[in-house]
Amino acid sequence: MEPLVNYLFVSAALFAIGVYGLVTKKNALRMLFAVEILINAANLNFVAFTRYLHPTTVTGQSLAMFSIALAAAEAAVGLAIILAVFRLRKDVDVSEIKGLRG
Amino acid sequence: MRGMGSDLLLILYTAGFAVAASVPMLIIPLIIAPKKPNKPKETQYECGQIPSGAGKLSLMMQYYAYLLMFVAFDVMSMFLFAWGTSISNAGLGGLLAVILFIGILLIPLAFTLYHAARRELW
Amino acid sequence: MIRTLIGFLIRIVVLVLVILVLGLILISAAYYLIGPSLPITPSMLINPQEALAFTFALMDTDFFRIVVFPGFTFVALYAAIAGLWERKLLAKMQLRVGPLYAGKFEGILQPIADVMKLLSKELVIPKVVDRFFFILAPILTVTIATAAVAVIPVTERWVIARSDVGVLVIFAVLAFFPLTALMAAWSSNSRYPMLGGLRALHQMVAYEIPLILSVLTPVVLTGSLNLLDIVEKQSSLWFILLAPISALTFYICSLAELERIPFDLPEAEPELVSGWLTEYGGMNFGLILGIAVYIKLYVLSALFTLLFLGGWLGPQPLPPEFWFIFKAFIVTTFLLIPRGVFPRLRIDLLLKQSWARYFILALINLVIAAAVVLGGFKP
Amino acid sequence: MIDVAFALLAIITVISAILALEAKEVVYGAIALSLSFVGIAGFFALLDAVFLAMFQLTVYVGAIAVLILFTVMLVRREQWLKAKEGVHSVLGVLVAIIVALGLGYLVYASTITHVTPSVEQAPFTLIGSQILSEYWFAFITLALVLASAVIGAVVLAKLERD
Repeated sequence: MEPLVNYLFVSAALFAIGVYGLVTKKNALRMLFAVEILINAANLNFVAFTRYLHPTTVTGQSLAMFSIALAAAEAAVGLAIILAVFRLRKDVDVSEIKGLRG
Repeated sequence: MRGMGSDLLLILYTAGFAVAASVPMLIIPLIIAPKKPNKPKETQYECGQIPSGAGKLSLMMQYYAYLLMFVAFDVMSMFLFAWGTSISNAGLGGLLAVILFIGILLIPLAFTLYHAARRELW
Repeated sequence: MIRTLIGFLIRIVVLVLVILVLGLILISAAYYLIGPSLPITPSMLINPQEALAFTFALMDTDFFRIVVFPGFTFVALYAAIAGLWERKLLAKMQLRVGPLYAGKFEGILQPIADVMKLLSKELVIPKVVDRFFFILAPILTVTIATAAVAVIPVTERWVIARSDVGVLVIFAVLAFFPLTALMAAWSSNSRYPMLGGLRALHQMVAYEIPLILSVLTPVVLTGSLNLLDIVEKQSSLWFILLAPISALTFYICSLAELERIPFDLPEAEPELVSGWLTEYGGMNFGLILGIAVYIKLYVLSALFTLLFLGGWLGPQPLPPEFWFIFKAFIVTTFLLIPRGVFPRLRIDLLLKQSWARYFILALINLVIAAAVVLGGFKP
Repeated sequence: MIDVAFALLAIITVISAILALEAKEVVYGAIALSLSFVGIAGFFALLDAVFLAMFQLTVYVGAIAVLILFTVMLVRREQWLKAKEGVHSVLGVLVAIIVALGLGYLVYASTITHVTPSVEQAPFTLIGSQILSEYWFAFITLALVLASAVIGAVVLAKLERD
C-alpha cells in the first residue's frame, strides 16, 4: 500500500484548490463546489488516518459518514438559498447581493 | 483469499469490457452506413417545425421540493444500511434509535408533501 | 450505377478490415490477460483431450466470467431474448402477431435483424449538440449498466466479483443513471429531450428511496450485504413469504426505475416523441434502448430473484443455473406484462405516490422485519 | 498495481476538482465535480473502506451532484455568465499556494506520516454498531439537522405567495 503521506498530500492539494475557489469565485454555485471539495478533502483525511493509525477501528469512517450527511444537508440548503436569491435578483453573483441586509 | 480491492477491480474490468464492446458499435456505422447530411437532418427534432428559441429550458421547477427531500432521505437510507448490517449487535436500543431517527424524518416528509401538492407555490 | 457499386465494395472491404483489426486487438488483449496462467500450445489443435482441459481451465478464469457467462455476452443474449419476448408477448396480449418474418418461426431472428438495421443506419448527430457529452452519454449508460452485472451471482460458482457489499454496489451504480440521463438531455440542446430528461431525473430519484428501503428488508433479515449470503439464508424459506410488502414495493419501484408503463413518463411517445432519447438515432439509440435498458431489466429481475425468490435454490435434478435463469425470466415477464395493460400516470401523482405510499409501505415492512429479527428469528 | 491505481486516482481527482472550478460552463463544472467525487470514492476503496466508498457514490453522485446539476440548469446560462469570475485570481492563487505549502510542510515535518499500514482491517459492520452505541446522540441530532435542512430548503425555494 501507499504510505500515508501520499494520501495527505492529495488531501492537501484538494484543500488548497477549495480555498482557491472560495477566494476567487464570485459565482455562488462555484463557491458551493469549492465547499464540497473542502469537505471531501477532510473526509479523505479522516479515513486515511484511521486506516493507518488505528486499523482495527472504524471511527474515521463513522465520522466521514456524518460529515457526508452534513454536506448533503448543506448542499440542499445552499442550493435553495441560491435559487431563492436568483429568483429575487436574477443573479448569482454574491458581491451583488446586498439587499439581504436587514 | 481475495481482498476487497480486487473485487472492485473486477467490477471496473467488467465496465471496461462494456466500453470495449460498445465503442466498435459506434465505429462500424461510420464505415458501412451512408452519410448524406442535409440541413433539416442536422437540426434538432421539433415535429417538423423549424426549431426556434433556446433548446436548454427548464420548466420543472414545481417538483424541486421532491429533489430536496431526496437528498435527506438518501442519506437516511444509507444510514439504515449501516444499521441493517449490524442489527444483532445494535440490539433493541439500536432499533429504538433508528425508529426515533425515522420518526423525526417523517415530519419533513409530511411538510414537503403538503407544500409540493400546492401548485400555486412553485 | 458503377460508382455506387464500387463504393459499396469499398465499404465492404473496409468493414472486413476493421473487424479483423478489432478482432486481433481483442484476441491479443485476451491472450495478454490469460496467457500467463494458461499456456496455449499448438498441440491443442490436434489433441482433443488437451483442448477440452484447456477449455475447462479457461472457464475458471476471471476473463471468461467477465466476457462470457455471467458477464457481457450472457447478458447481451438475455437482453436480446427479453426484447423479442416483450414484443411477442405484447402482440399476443393485444391480438397482433408481432415480429413474424425474420427466422421463419415466429420471428426468432428479429434481434439479429434489428442489430443489422441499427448498424447500417446513418449516425445522425445534430449540429447544435454538445458533441462530447452527446456521444459519451450512450457509452456511459451501457458501461454503468454492465458494471452492475458484475456483482450479480448466477450460482455460487458463476459470479464475477464476490463483493461483501454487493447490494450497495448495485445502488451505487443505479445512482449514476439520473446523471447520464441528464447529461444526454442537456447535451441534446433540444426541447423534448430536456423535458424527458428532467422527468426521468425526478422519477428515478423519487423511486430510488423506496427501492433501497425494500432491499433493506432482506438485508436486515440476514444481516449481510453479500448477495451470495442472502441466497444461502433462504434455503428454508424464501423471503417473499417473510417480506411480501417489500417484494411488492421492489416490483413497483423497479418498474419506475426501468421507465416502463405505467411509469414511462420520460419517454411518453404521444407527449414527448421519445423523451430524452429523441435526438439519438442509429446505433447511438440502439446502445441505450437496445442494450442498456434491457441490461438494467436483467439486473433488477435478477436482484428480485436473489433477494426474494431464493436465487438459484431449487429442486435438485435440474442444475442451479437453470433455476436462476428460469426465475429471473419469470420476473422479467412480470415486469413486461404491465406494458400491455396499464395507462400512464401523471407526473405529479407519480411523484406523490412514491413518497406517500411506497416509502411508507417499505418502512412498515422494514420495522416488522427488524422486530422479527430482534425477536430471535434466524433464517 | 495499487500504486498505478493511486496515481491515476490522484490525477483524476485533482484535475477534475480544478476543472469543476475553472470549466467555462457551470454545467460541465458540475459534471467534473461529480467525477472528483468518484475519485474520492476510489480513494476510500483503496483505504479498505468499501462501505464508505459506496456511501460516497450513492450520496454524493446520486443525490448531491444531481441536485447541483439540476439547480445549475434552472439558473439560466446568460445569468451565470454575468457573474464575473476570477476577480481576485492572483490573490486566490497566492492563498492556495500558501495553504498547500503550509499543509505540505506540516505533513512533511510530522513523524506519524511514515507509519507502515497494517494488514488487519476492521469489518464494515462495526460502523453501524459504533454509530448506534457510541454516537447515538449525534445520530439523532443528524436526523434533526436533516429534517430542519429539508424544511428550511423547501421554505426557501417556494415562492412567497401567502
